[in-house]
Amino acid sequence: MTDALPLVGGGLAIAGVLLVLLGAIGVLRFPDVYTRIHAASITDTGGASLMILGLCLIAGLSPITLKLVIAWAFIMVTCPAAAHALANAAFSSGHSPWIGSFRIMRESDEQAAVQTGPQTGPQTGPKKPGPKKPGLQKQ
Amino acid sequence: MSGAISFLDANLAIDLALLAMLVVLAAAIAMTRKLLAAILLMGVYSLVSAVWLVVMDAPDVAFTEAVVGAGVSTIVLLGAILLTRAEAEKTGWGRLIAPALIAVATGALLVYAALDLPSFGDPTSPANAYVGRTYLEVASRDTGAANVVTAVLASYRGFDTLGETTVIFAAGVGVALALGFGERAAPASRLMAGATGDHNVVLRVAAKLLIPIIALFAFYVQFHGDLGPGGGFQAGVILAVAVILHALVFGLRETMTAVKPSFARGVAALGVLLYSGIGVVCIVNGGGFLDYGHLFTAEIEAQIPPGLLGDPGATHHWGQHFGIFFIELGVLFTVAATMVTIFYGFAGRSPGGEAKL
Amino acid sequence: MISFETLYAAPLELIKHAPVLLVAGPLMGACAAALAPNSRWAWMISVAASIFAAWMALCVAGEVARKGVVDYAIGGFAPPLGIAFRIDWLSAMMGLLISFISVLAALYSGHALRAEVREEKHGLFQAGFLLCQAGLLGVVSTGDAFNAFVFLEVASIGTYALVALGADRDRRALPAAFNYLIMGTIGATFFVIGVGFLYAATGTLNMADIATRLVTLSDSRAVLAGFAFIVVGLGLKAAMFPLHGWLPNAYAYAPSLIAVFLSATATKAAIYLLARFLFTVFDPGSGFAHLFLVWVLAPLGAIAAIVCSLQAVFEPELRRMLAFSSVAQVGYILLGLSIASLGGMSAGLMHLTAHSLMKAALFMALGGVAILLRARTLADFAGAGRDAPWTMAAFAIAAASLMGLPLTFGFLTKFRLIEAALSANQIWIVAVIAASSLLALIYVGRMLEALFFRTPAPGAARAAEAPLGVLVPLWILAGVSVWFGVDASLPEGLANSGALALLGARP
Amino acid sequence: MSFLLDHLNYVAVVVLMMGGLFIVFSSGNLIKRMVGLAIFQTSTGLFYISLAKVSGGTAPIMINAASKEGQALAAELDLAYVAAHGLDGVVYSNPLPHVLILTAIVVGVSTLAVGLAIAVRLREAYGTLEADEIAALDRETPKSTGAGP
Repeated sequence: MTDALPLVGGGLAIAGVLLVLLGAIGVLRFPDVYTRIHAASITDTGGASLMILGLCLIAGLSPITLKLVIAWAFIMVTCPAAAHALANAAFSSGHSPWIGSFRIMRESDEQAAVQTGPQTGPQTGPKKPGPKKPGLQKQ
Repeated sequence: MSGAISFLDANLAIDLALLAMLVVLAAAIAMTRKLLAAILLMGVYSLVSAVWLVVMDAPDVAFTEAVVGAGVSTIVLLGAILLTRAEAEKTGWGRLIAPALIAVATGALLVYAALDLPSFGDPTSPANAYVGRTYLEVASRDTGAANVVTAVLASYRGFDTLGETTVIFAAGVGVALALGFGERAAPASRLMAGATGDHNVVLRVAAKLLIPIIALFAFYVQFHGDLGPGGGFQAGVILAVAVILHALVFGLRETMTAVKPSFARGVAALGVLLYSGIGVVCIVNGGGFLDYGHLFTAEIEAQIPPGLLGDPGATHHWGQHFGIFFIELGVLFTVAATMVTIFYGFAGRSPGGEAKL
Repeated sequence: MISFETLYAAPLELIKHAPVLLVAGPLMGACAAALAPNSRWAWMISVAASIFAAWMALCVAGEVARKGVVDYAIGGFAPPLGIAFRIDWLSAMMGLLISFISVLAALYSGHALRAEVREEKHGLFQAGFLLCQAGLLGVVSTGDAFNAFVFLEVASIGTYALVALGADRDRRALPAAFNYLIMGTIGATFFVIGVGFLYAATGTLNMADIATRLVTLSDSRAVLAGFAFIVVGLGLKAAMFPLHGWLPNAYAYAPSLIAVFLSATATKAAIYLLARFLFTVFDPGSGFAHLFLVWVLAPLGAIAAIVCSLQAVFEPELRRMLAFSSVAQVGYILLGLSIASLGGMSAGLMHLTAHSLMKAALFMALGGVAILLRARTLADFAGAGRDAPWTMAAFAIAAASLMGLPLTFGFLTKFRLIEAALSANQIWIVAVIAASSLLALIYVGRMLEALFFRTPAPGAARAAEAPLGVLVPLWILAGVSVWFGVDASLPEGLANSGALALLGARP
Repeated sequence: MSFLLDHLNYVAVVVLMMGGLFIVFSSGNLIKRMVGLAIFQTSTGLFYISLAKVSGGTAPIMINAASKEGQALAAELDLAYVAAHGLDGVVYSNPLPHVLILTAIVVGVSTLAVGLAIAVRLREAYGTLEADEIAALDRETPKSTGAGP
């Protein structure tokens, strides 16, 4: 039984790695920002969870497991939040999904134009395509 | 011994695979004209080299590379390209010849010399057999720190670390001189302040959850430094990241009322003063500069309860313990405060404002 | 030998720790200056810290006079485990030179900052200046190769930003500072690579220890590469001829205090380190180091002395002229070192001192003429000699030293260089020095002609006499240039001992 | 073959250094130059760390076999290896280059910050970050601005 645990753990870790690899392929192959964020974030969270679970099994009951659990909790907070921030940034900079833009988006576009219009400095370049680091843009 | 050999081979395979990834990343950075892509790739480059450093048994360096290269450097680089043109100009092929020649000439000399070095991983090479080996033999005994890297960093080569702390301080001084303290920070934009705040409620909640944990982790790294990887520098950067995260989510103005720029500047200077002050205290008590053995006079040392750090039976080097503790604290102060100062400088530079000429 | 024991008085404890306090003093002063409540306090801290460092430098020189070599193990760990300072006559001489110039620059800074830098930045500016000073003093004192890199960077990182501050007057300071940063960092990184190869070959970082272990390794390719990278890296920092591209603009557009300080000390510290590696760590008598001295360093020095003097002749901007002349003078110093005899090296070191003194005076005089802050070209400075006679008289004295007129220090050092070249049977060096001096005559002549004999364009801004805070340090510099020109026993003794230390320190 | 394999690590690190140096000199964009400089410095660090690796070694953190932490660390190590050599026989990699590179990384990030600060000022003063355009703007400036008030 104790011999089997590391093997199971290793299997889980490898499964996690494969999941992350799938996510990476998804980021390359998917058509627009939102689907790419989707592919990246889901597989990242899931893959990391699987890997950490596997490592816990390998480590057994020890301080290392405790650290791994803390790291997992951290990932569970940061990964979704980062994905949300990315999607939010893409949304507020007017990226429309591949399947066509929503009505709510067009409305908020008009609102945003009214609100942020005067603030945009003369040096504001053309909007960059692709995901942006959230927040930094807004200071 | 055969077990050790196969262990090595697996390591070598991972090592070379990671290096190959680094080469690909460097080539990608050289070829891309998109600045954002170049910067993010550089973050990835740092992260992959951090993984490589772990494989090379250098967890302390890996830790630093991860927090600095993938963390602070990326943030600072992103801050510098805010609202500039996102693409670099194309360089003509003719212009690449001279740089390529310089790089190839340098590389040729390096390869020519590197092939003369002892084999990779050779324990009897001069580099590994002389001073490095001595540290492994004496460091724990001399300083009581289990992490030899910390012992060498803070004690044997403590003067280098004082110089390193000073360099960081100098960078803070330089950035503040060039960019100011963020006094020109734009008022928090409505998006951040909450006029359309429902967009950011997730971020705010996550940040509120994370910031205390990050700060706590910084102190863990700080005080765990002589037992495991970590120390004042890594802890300082992590602490600064907590402040930077606050600024990113809640707006720079908000953060500046919590951590005032003048406060950050003062703490940065105090950190270096604390570090060099420890050196002077050692002189006053009859030792040499940074000679922690003389940090306490004999009377004070006699008053330290033997069980202060638990384990009353063991012999302790109180001077070394507290010397390392205090100078790491100085490093923490300077690094954290300087990183915050640098961030304020970059973030507070409103991209519309022209320099006064 | 000059007796330095009579020049200082300090408690015995202080003397024992003087080598490290020499560096720690300005360093702690920098922190205090960054915390200073206002500009006046920052200035006083800066002056106090510089004077303290100069005092410590005197103490160290006294100790060296008594013992020959002062070793100071930091942290109580003997090398090669710990970092140790190793101060011989050469280090002591450089320490005295740097700290003496620093005191004068700090005195001058009170006026210079008021005129050139916004009030709220004065504290940080002084902090940057003191950090640079601490770094340079660390470079010349340390006996550890990697520690030398750390202090090179302490000295450099602050100065990049300080040079950029010249942008308040002329935005060209910014590309100059950026270029300086890139080249300086590449130089430092090359130095680190070189030290890495030496470490790989010997397993130690202590310079003296490396030297002992290199004796048996003279044909190692790793050592050869280490040598090449260290020379190129330090060559970049020292503005050795083909690697000097960053220097003219950095000096020309920096705030005048920084131009004064850098031109007098920064490249000199790099030259010191280069000499330290060439002569103490590597064996100059045999193998590639000897080939390098004869076939690379000497020709490059000669080319620098000629080509950069020519560039100075055709340069319209006054401060860039002085900067080009700096590169040419570095060429002289390297020529002196390349002769590798006692006389040649002593002459090179004396010229290093002379050049520090006169360049500091020249940049200080230009910066001191406050109203001309925006003036750049010779034409802008027309007639300044008549409007500000005291300031420009000091300028003329320093310029005469640059030209090498008799009764100035510059004359004496060139004379010693020629003497050394003759005794080493290298006539071509004499020819180079003669040709370069002729060029110096032309460009200095152009400067003086514009300053004293040309009338300013009607309606142009007129120069005003510099305030006392500038005149005092300026005249000290000019006075020293003349004093050493008449009675050179002090610098000559120092330079001779320094050269002896370089030549005699081989294990 | 074995000789090449023994030195492949160094060669790869050298290639990285060349890459960094090439980016610094070849790009006209100042930000990219700083990125290249950072890569060059990082790669120099990698070279040092390569020197420090000892075959079969572990991180230079002393393992006290008796302590709780020592036992936890022992669990991380190759079990067969600990059984054969005991914890005291553990081979450690060389700590000295690690210390040096910690310092060098810090110096690197300091340089990066100061360089980028200058770049930001450059962009404000010239409106561009391309070296060619900056040089062109400088050439346009009249040689003499005069000393007028």
